[in-house]
Amino acid sequence: GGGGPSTSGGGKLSDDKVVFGVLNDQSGVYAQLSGKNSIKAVELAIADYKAKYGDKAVAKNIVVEAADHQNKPDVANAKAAELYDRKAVDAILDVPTSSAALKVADVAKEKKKLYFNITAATMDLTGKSCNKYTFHYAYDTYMLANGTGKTVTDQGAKSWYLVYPDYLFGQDMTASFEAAVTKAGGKVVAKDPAPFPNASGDFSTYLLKAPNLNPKPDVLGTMQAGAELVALVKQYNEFKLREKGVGLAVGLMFLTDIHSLTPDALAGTTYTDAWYWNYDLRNREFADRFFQATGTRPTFAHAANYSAALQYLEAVQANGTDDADTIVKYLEGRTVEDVFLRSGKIRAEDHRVVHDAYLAKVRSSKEVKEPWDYVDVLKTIPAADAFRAPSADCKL
Amino acid sequence: MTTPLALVARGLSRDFRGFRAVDAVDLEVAAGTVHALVGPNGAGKTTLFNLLTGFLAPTSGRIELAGRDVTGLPPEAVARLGVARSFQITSLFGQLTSGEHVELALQAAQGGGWRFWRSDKLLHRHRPRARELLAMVGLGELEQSKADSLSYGRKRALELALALALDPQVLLLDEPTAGMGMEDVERTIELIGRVREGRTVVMVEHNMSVVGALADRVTVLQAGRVLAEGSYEQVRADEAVITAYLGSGSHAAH
Amino acid sequence: MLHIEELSASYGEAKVLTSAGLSVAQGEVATLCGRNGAGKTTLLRCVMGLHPGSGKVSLNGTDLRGRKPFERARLGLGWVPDDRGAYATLTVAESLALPPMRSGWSLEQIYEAFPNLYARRGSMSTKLSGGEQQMLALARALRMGSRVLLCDEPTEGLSPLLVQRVGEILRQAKQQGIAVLLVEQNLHFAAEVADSYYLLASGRVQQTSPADKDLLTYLGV
Amino acid sequence: MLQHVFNGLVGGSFLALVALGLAVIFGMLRVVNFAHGAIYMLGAFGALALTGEAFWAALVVVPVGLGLLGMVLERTVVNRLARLDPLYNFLLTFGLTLVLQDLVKWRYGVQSSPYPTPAGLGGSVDFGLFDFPAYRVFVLVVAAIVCFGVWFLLSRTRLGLIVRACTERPELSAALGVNVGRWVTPVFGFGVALAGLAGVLAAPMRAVHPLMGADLIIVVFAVVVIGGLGSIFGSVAAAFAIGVLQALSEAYLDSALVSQILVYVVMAAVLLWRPSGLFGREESPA
Amino acid sequence: MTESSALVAQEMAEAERPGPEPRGSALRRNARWLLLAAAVVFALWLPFGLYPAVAVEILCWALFAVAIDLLLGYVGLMSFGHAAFWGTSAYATGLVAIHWGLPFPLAVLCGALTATVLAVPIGYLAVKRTGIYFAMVTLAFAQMIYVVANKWSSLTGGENGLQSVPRAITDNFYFYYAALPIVFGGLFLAWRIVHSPFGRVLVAIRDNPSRARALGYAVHRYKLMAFMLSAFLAGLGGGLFAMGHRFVSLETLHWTTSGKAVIIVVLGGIGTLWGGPLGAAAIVRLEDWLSFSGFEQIGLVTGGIFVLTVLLFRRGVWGTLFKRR
Ligand SMILES: Nc1ncnc2c1ncn2[C@@H]1O[C@H](COP(=O)(O)OP(=O)(O)OP(=O)(O)O)[C@@H](O)[C@H]1O
Ligand SMILES: Nc1ncnc2c1ncn2[C@@H]1O[C@H](COP(=O)(O)OP(=O)(O)OP(=O)(O)O)[C@@H](O)[C@H]1O
Ligand SMILES: [Mg+2]
Ligand SMILES: [Mg+2]
Repeated sequence: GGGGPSTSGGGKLSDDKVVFGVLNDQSGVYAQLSGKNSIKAVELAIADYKAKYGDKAVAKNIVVEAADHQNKPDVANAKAAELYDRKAVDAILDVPTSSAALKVADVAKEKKKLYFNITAATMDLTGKSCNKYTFHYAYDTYMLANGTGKTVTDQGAKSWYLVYPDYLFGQDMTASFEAAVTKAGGKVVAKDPAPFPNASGDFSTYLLKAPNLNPKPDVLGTMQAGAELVALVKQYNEFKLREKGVGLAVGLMFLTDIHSLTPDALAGTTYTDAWYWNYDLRNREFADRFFQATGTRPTFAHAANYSAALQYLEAVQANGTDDADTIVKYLEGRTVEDVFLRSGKIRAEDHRVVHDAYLAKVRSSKEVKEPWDYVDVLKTIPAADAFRAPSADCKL
Repeated sequence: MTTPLALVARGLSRDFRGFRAVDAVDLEVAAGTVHALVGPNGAGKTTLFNLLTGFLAPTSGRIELAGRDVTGLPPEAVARLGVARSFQITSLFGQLTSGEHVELALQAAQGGGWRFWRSDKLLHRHRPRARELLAMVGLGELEQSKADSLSYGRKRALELALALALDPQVLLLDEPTAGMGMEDVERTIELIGRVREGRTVVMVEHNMSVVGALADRVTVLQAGRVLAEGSYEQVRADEAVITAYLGSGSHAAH
Repeated sequence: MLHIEELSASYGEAKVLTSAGLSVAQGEVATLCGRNGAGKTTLLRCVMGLHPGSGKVSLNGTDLRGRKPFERARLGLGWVPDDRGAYATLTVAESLALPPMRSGWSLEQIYEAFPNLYARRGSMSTKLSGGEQQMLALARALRMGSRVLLCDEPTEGLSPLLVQRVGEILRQAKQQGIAVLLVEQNLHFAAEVADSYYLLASGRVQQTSPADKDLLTYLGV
Repeated sequence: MLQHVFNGLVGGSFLALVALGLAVIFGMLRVVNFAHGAIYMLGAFGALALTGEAFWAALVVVPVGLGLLGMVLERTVVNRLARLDPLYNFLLTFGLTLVLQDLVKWRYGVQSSPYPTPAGLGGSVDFGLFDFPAYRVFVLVVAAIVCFGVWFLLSRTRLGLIVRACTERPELSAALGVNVGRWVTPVFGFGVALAGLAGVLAAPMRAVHPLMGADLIIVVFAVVVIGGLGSIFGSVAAAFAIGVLQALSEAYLDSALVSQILVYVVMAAVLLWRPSGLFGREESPA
Repeated sequence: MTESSALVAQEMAEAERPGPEPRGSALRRNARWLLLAAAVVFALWLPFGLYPAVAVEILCWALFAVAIDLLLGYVGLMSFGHAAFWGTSAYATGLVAIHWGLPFPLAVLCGALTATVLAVPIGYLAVKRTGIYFAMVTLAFAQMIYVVANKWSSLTGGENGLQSVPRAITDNFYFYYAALPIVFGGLFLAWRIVHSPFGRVLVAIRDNPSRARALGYAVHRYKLMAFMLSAFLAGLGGGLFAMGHRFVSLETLHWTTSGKAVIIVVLGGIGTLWGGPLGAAAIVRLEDWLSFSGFEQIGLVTGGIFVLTVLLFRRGVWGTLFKRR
């Protein structure tokens, strides 16, 4: 540890300060998942950095700018450009919603500034749309599908019925899921695309169908997200599928979904999480600090925002500059470890940040001892297995 | 030699949800004549007009315009073939002035409505003719008044000017003098007398003095069927027509 | 019965009525004539409360000022509008059932007087022929049992036979003590039923008589 | 097969209730209430605010409360535009939709909120060939009763007559002695209450979130164009028919696209064949 | 001589009330030129005073609003589904630029033409209805296009949108000036249409379609033509929008996009044409400001403003400021 090796002084910072731009959804579906509390997470990272280096800190003046992209890519585009140009932002963080995330990657490439995507699931960020200045943290569709599909099949649920929202994300997820399930020796009995956007919020057709399929599936795998997931799970319970012997596995679920649906509605459901606040003491300690700052427990997105900000500051410290190219070079291929990144590595090939992931199972409300402590971590999926190998589509 | 027929209807019928408003009507209008269509209220006169001008499609039957089959053509096509009509219930463009009304009608007759790339000053070339027409129907002073603000009688006059502006071969007038004061009725009779030159006029009219003054031939409709046909005098004397339509009193019929 | 004093009304800046006045007694038919655009319709609308006008209108001694149209109708004013007022969403039978007070003619009487309406009682009022709509408008007012009828050109578009029928109906109404304010262009018809004549010109009303030469010249008869 | 048809009828119930309210308001006021979807959403949130235990209370209280809100809206804003082109009220209610949605977002966030199945309706009903969640059966029964009642009220009673007359020609109706002002407001409130009822019914089986009405309303628009907005019967019938068609296409076709665009394709066909809607009135020729 | 004859004489003497003064006195004509000059200067200055990306955005929405106003204000048809044309053109423009590498004005033109073609079937069906039905029908069709685009991800990129649309002029500041002539061209076209023989027919059709038919105007076809012209203008705007952002999202096809455009039109003033650009400037600027202000409920603000406009200033900003009635 200790001070940075670079002794060439602290004068190399652009306009003498480091500026983070947190660009995310502050009012829409991802507002709880990341939203304003992501800013708090970044501020925690700044505080930790300052506490660690004190007077030796290269970045003395660290600012956080925030903007709401409303999950609209055109807004994200304008905001990202404005953040880089006008607010002198050195690194943009967060950016949920795939289309917005991809657009911001474009902007980052053009402006030659750093961009750590945390909350978007699209694999294009490390595939055909990857670029030198973009890093993808936390999770992606492969991690989600592979984690759940493989593990649940391994645990004995061999036949699957997949229902997915009929758009790019859902299609990708389903393809990954099927691959994972098949590879683990399971079988997809049937798969149905459901209308998206689903005006009626009704999935009863598929739920009626599920127990009558031949052979009867052990588990219903759903790729729906957000409000649609909530509706589907509600109707899953209404149709009493668990009683009829069809389990439920979820492709994409966030802690905040469990919170709003109540654990009872989801009890027994398995899903893959990128991080869990009550996994171990180290996480717990971070979560407590976060709780003090925000009054709520951190989601994986918050932890990952913290981690990205921290790793960036460490890189600045190590190089004595915030020059984007220098930082990129420094980060590429580096192994990193912090509260979020366990067995973490920043892949040089595609800028995927890989780390351990977790298979989680929702508790019933009887088992919930503490607010927000909704899941049991069944299994740690090692970093090496959790993410796909670098894609040939990516040319940095 | 017989005069050519300007407008012919053969076996024309129209149903409204089981109700037969026009029932197998045969009508022959000789070119150059004024042909009056009379009959009790609800006899189907306006409906017949709507059929002849394409505003309604006939349930059965056939319509010929100067020998050409026009059955089923949309109203605008019929209009472009030289048939102009006025409406029984006034029907104008509320936001346009009288002058603009007539200009528009003149443009319709001469084409050019599609030109979105030209200035609307182009319409002004119709102005002299528009003024003439307005003066003809007694609206000379009101060229700049919006149609909405005209009184009922003047709206009727404007209706007439619009129909005339198309310079039609066949002019269909649905109660042209309804709602007009005596003075205007006289003037309208005189006007129709003037414009009939070189055209065929078919009109629906309840005012028998107008019919008497103008019509060469009268068809009486009742309950959708032709009750009688003939000259004004013939029809007037027809017993069936008297009981069904004219009534015994002569005042109202004038 | 109906008494109008100093009535004035305008559309925007254009004054149409300037202190017009007239009265109609019980059982009287008063004819109001005037050229197109003189303001006859406007006058009737003012009486009905449908157009703002200043001046005094009273019905049987009751001052109508400040009363809403529906109150005026309930006090006994019946309106036969010049556009005939047909409903696109109501059938003939429904139109006749619409007014809350139905103390006048019975349905049988109405259908007897207007067989056309009986035949078309199930169809929407706007689908009626022009003349049928006119009958319906008159029938509606009769059904309401109004004590004062405001008829705006009720014979317009009617066949001669029906014009006679309307004349009979008005005479019948007269005998029942109903007062009629008749706006009419057809002076011959008016002569059949009218007891008194008024001329509306330049926003004012003058009593006159059919013998008045000037009137006839003015109206172009 | 039968169960899918039945399921489609349940789905159609929501469309029907919302379409019905829309048609009632339109029939009376010539206003197409864009905010109808938002009201549906408010109904669901209203149920939520009263908490799950009180479902039965909510079933009554929330529609009544929303009906009152509707009446206030009618008195304060909708009414002011009554004499203008109906498009203005369409625009106004569109604006209200944005406002209502965001107000709810502000208060509840965009996450969907949980709502349990009401006590007593948690079980299933056995139909012999298949069994079906009791709550869904309940929804269908309620919707059917309400739709029939409203249709009866408006086409067979004096009330319907008066209200139709008032909306079409307020001036003339007043001159015929009808107190126009007295009717319009309650009818608007009633139409709004219907959407509210649909919302309450939706709460236990669908996701309750601020945008739940936004997409629904567009489908309902298409439905009423198909049925003929002027026709109460047409709107309701079209709603159930579309519900069933959607359910069947979801169950038997491999592409979700079909069930999604189905309603629009049907709408296009209807426009071609009968522009005024299957049960709509013909527009007059002249 | 009776009294009535005096009245008669008086009335005979009184000429009929003369009509209003002919419009467009010299003063007003001059004022119009001044206004136009001011507008041009303002448009030229805009990227200096605003973040250029925002300025570009204003241009696009201005065209979009004018397209809608052309229909709403002059044909009496309110399209609530114009996003279908805006978005379709955006996709077409983007695809053409990506796959054929056409320079941006040509790409935008291709996009606008695609929108115009799409307007044929939609318009053909929609113009069969008027008033509120028209609004609902267009809304529904637009939603259908949205669904299809979402599904057809091989072409459109689905919900990821069409990324990385190439553009030669990378700096938005210069791009603004490159786009300006297209926008002015579009605005001029709209103005020309309104003040043309065709425009006059449209007004007549709006007031009384069956009368227009009786005169021989093929009402449906005129409406369809107006619809296509409007779609073309919306397409110009959408194409520029795609080039401006250098990508296309599904959002461009969503009904909220149509809604925003309608808000802009109403705020600017229905039937004023120039109200559109004004409204666009106001709304785009406001939303930009709101998204940095930390206040999240953007719909609350724009919706609220919109409601107030409809209630209190129905004639919109332009109508209230510049139009006498
Ligand atoms: N669109 C329609 N739907 C239903 N019935 C209609 C329609 N149009 C007309 N009718 C009916 O057809 C009959 C004939 O109507 P039409 O208007 O042709 O009569 P008319 O002879 O012109 O009478 P008038 O002299 O009173 O104007 C009437 O009984 C009328 O009610
Ligand atoms: N809505 C309106 N706006 C402006 N001016 C109007 C309006 N309605 C009528 N006027 C004008 O008011 C005057 C009186 O109209 P009104 O309809 O009362 O005449 P009228 O005597 O009934 O004529 P007619 O015999 O033609 O029915 C006319 O000059 C007319 O142009
Ligand atoms: Mg007729
Ligand atoms: Mg009059």
